[in-house]
Amino acid sequence: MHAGIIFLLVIVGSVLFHIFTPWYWTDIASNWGAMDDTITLTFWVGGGVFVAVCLFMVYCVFKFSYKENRKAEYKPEDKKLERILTWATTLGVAALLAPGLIVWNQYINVPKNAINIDVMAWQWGWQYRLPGEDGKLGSTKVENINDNNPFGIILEDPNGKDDVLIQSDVIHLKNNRPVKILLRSVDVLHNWYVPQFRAKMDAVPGVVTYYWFEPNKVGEYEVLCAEYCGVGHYAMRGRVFVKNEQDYENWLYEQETFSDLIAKQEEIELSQVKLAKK
Amino acid sequence: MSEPKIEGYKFKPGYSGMAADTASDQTMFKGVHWGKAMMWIFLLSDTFIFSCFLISYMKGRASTPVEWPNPSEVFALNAFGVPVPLLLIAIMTFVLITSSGTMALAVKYGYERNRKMCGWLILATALGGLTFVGMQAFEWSKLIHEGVRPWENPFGAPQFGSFFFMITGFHGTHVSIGVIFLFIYAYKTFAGHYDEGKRGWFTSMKGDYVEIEILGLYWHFVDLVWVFIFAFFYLW
Amino acid sequence: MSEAKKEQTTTHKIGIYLWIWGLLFVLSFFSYMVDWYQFQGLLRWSLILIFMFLKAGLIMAFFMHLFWERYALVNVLLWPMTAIACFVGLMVAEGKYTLFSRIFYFFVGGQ
Amino acid sequence: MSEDYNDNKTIQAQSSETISGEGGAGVTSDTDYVRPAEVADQDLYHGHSFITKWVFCQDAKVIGVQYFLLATFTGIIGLILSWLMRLQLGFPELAGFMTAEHYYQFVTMHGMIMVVYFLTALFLGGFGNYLIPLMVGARDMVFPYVNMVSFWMFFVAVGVLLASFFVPGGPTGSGWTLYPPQAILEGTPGSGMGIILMCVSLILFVAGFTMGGLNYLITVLQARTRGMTLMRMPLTVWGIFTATVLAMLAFPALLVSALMMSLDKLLGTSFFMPTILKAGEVLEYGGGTPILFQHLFWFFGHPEVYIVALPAFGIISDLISVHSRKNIFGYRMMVWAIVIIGALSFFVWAHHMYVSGMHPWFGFFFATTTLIIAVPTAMKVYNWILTLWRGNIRLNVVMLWCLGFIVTFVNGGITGIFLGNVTVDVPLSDTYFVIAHFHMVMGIAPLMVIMGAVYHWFPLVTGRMLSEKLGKWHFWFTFLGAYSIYFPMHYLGFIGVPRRYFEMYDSPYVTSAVGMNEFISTAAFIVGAAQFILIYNIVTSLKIGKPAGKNPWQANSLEWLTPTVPPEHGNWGDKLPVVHRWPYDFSVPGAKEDFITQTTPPSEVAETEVEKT
Repeated sequence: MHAGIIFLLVIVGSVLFHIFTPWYWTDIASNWGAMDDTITLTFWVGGGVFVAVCLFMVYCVFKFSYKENRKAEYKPEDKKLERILTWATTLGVAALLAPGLIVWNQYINVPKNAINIDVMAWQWGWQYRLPGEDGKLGSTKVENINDNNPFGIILEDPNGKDDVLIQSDVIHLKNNRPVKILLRSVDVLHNWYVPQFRAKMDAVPGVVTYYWFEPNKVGEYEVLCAEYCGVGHYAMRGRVFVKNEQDYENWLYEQETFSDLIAKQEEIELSQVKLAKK
Repeated sequence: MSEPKIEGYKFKPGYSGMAADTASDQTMFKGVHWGKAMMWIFLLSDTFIFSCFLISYMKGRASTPVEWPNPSEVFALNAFGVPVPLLLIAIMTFVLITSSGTMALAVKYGYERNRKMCGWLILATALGGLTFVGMQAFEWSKLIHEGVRPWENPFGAPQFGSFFFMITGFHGTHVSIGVIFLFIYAYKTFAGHYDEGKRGWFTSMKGDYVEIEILGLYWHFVDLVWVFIFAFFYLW
Repeated sequence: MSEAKKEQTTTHKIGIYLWIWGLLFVLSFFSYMVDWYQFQGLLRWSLILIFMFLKAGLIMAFFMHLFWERYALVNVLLWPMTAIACFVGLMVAEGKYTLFSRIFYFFVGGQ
Repeated sequence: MSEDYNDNKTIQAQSSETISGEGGAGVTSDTDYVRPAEVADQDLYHGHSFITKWVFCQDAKVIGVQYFLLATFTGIIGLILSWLMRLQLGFPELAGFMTAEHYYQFVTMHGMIMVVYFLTALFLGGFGNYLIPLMVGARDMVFPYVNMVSFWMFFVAVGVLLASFFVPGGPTGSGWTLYPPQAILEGTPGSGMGIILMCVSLILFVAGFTMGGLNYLITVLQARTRGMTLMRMPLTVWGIFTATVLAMLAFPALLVSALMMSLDKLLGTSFFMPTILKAGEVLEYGGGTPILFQHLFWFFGHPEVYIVALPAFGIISDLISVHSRKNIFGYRMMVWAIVIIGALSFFVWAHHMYVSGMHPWFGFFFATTTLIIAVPTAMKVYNWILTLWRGNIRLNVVMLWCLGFIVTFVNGGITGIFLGNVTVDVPLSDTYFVIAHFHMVMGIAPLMVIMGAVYHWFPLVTGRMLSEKLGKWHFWFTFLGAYSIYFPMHYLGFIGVPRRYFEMYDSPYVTSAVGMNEFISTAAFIVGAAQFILIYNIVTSLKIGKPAGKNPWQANSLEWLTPTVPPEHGNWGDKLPVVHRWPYDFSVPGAKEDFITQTTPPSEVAETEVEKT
């Protein structure tokens, strides 16, 4: 009998743990409240089933544990009960699935006004590229990447000239403006993940993947790599600042564009040539 | 093969027969020898291997922006000074189908307990298979000579060579294993192991002509895979 | 090892094998002709696939005796192919998507 | 012919499913009639020397035990690796000897060992070999020689796997999923010999397993005894059988992906390798797609989950039924659920890849198929607890493991609905939630089944009972410990702690988790150590355990009905058993005892009200 009591305590303990847990998700800072809602929904439905099934089991243990003179019921099948359970489960599952699919549809369709951000990942770090005034990012090629062209932008592409290059793992985002994260990796799989934004997607070398979100809370957040990428995986962090429009514009103004970079390098080369001549 | 007779069991045709067979005791595949059932299931598993190879090939080829070499030209052969597309491949296909035919007849004669005929046909099949492997070796050496490597080739996408060598190599391995067994079985047939029910060397199972059919299944499967490789690799 | 009862194995007339054999040669010849005449596009694809499946079907049905086997065996062997079909279908979509995203982002510029 | 052939009594209730008279014209009135054997009795090779009897043995039971022992041995290695990992996570200050390289190597080898070399080998190779021939009433597997080779291939595969610990660079540290490109690039531990040996070992395992799998399938399909229809097989056999089908069709994908990755590594092909910039240099790769590997891997990997789960489902059904003295509720539905889950498992693989950057539309397809699987799985759970309902539950150690299984499996199954549903998966994937989920559902839950099965069948294998008292200690330590490892771990996932992090540093939202990590690690040490109670129990019980005698649990299925306990080579003595009913006739009204064995002919229990036969 004590077995039943312990199992009961496990169930009650699980529920209490859930109620009083200090460990729960971080405050959401993006538009994906719908994801939290689907989780909550699944939690209530799933948790309800878990508790119900386990309590039923415990009840059976109390009620039907072995007695010499009792004979168990003999009932191989109960078509009606099985049918009811099947349909009820199907209904429940469908109710969980439908919101999931609806939110996924939003997740893969990016709003028109989203700012493209090229997130370039390598072992083990991040850097970012924003479109310039034309709102377009230049095409890139892994082979082009070198010290003078850290993003491998194709030089002939006119869209690339005004791209804003951020050669650091700190990125600033404008509050309440959707961003489309274009993920690009030059070596292995990575995943640009900020827990508070809820969204994530792998960066896959050889292709560009994307997802989008709309930050809606000013603040500083930590970027984590969420796809195992080798021995430095755990150290592959970055930071995101979500800022108000004015602060964001100020920050953006200070950043270097690709043509700035080229000009600077040409200057350096020129001075070197001069030095060599002397 | 066709309806066996089983004491106390009445065969039904079609899907009702399938239901009855499945619901019956002892065996699901009525009258099918254990070894034959095993070979079928093994071939099913092997089908999944080749399917995965071909699916990877399809995915790899479909997703490369680099131009894929035109197989019609790559595998062309000069006959009398004229480049004939896929000449060698066509001959290989014909050889393999021929050997498949001889194998089918060998199975037939095996069941008719015609030892000589069965043996010679198996031997013919083995020679067909050997010819095929030889021609494949020739084709490989020709391509290697032209600079095709698993990691690169002068014609276009590097995956061309990788998939070509891997898939035909895997198929060729199957053919080679088949040829070895064909020779062994030819010997065993001529020596009369299947007539006497002599026990096998390793497995100590009693010999029976059904083994010819089992080997036949394998051999036809190799031919079957080649049909798919021919269509997807050489014609696409 | 069990010995299946032997007396039941009937064999088929040699004519059927020769017929199928001939048919396979003809079909192989046809599929070779697809390349010889350099059909392109959808026509090429449909011809390749038709000849391929016909040949495969003939080999399985007659050389491998599947035509004469009981449905229990035939169904067990053919149903798993739906998983392959699903895999093929999805990988066609995936291949196209990969190619699209490569061309779109690395050549066109992703706009 | 059955010895009861001339007995002409009839039973009261008879469903249309009885095979008597199904094909035998003119004998329909005779209820005990079972048609004669279709195939001649199997002729077996009986070993005489020590080597042929115990080492290169062709007896499926010995092979089963060999599989069991070797799998357990690798499992213990996996356990030790998990201790080391937990030491790092909970008490990094004590794990100063461990570098990040080591940690990732331990993670990888722990995962691979537990999933493939421990659980798969144990369920299919161990329980499959031992139980299938006994439960379907065969003398042995149909190809004993091939079966023997299968085990020795597995042996070599394990050898190669363990050898990778001793090569330069150590074993691979690319995670058990072995995703390229990082699996074969510098920057991942063991990207040299380690990954090659891993691929070789997997290929060997697949080859060996195929040999064994063919045996299991053909034995179930073609070598059942007289009267044993598919719908009279114990669910254990159904589970192992369906899992083997999955293995035969899913392992090819693993074989192909392992082969292609070895070629990428050894020959420099670019199947999975796009253009890669490494340390400022462009590598000689180009044009491949890493996602292809993921598709191939999960086309294997998802069925693999069910390769572990389905035998567990089957075994637990039998254990619950026997020990609650009640027929399994809804047998037919249980069988169909197993088959449907097995079939569907080939259409859901990419739910492991929702955030992998595959075609975005796949999310709709795979979320739908995945959640469809939840329905038959839920039905199985209902049927287990409905079997307990109005049963006569013996609360012995075996039953405790069953109850533990139900709790952990339902818990893990529910979190599976989180992860299968595409949007819900996005925030949770690649976090500790995933780790908690799959450990609960395919780590702990199958482990509960294995333990239950060990306590249940130990008397059959050795002829002696295990100690109940030690068993109860073992159970409570394991169950409570494991539950308190993995239940709180879900909440780490909610916070957003990613998987495969050697160290969290001082990320603002995880500092609060330090205490939890310490707690989890402590629990893990205790649970691991508790397993040695079982080993002690087994070792001592071999000598001093209570003699079991025949059929100690009063079960119905054939394995308990052999002429000798433990069964000898050939299992059945002179005469194969003849089966007259399903294995779940417990507590049938009107019967003298509360069980009717499968071999009891209807005429002997004519006064009972049997519903299903």
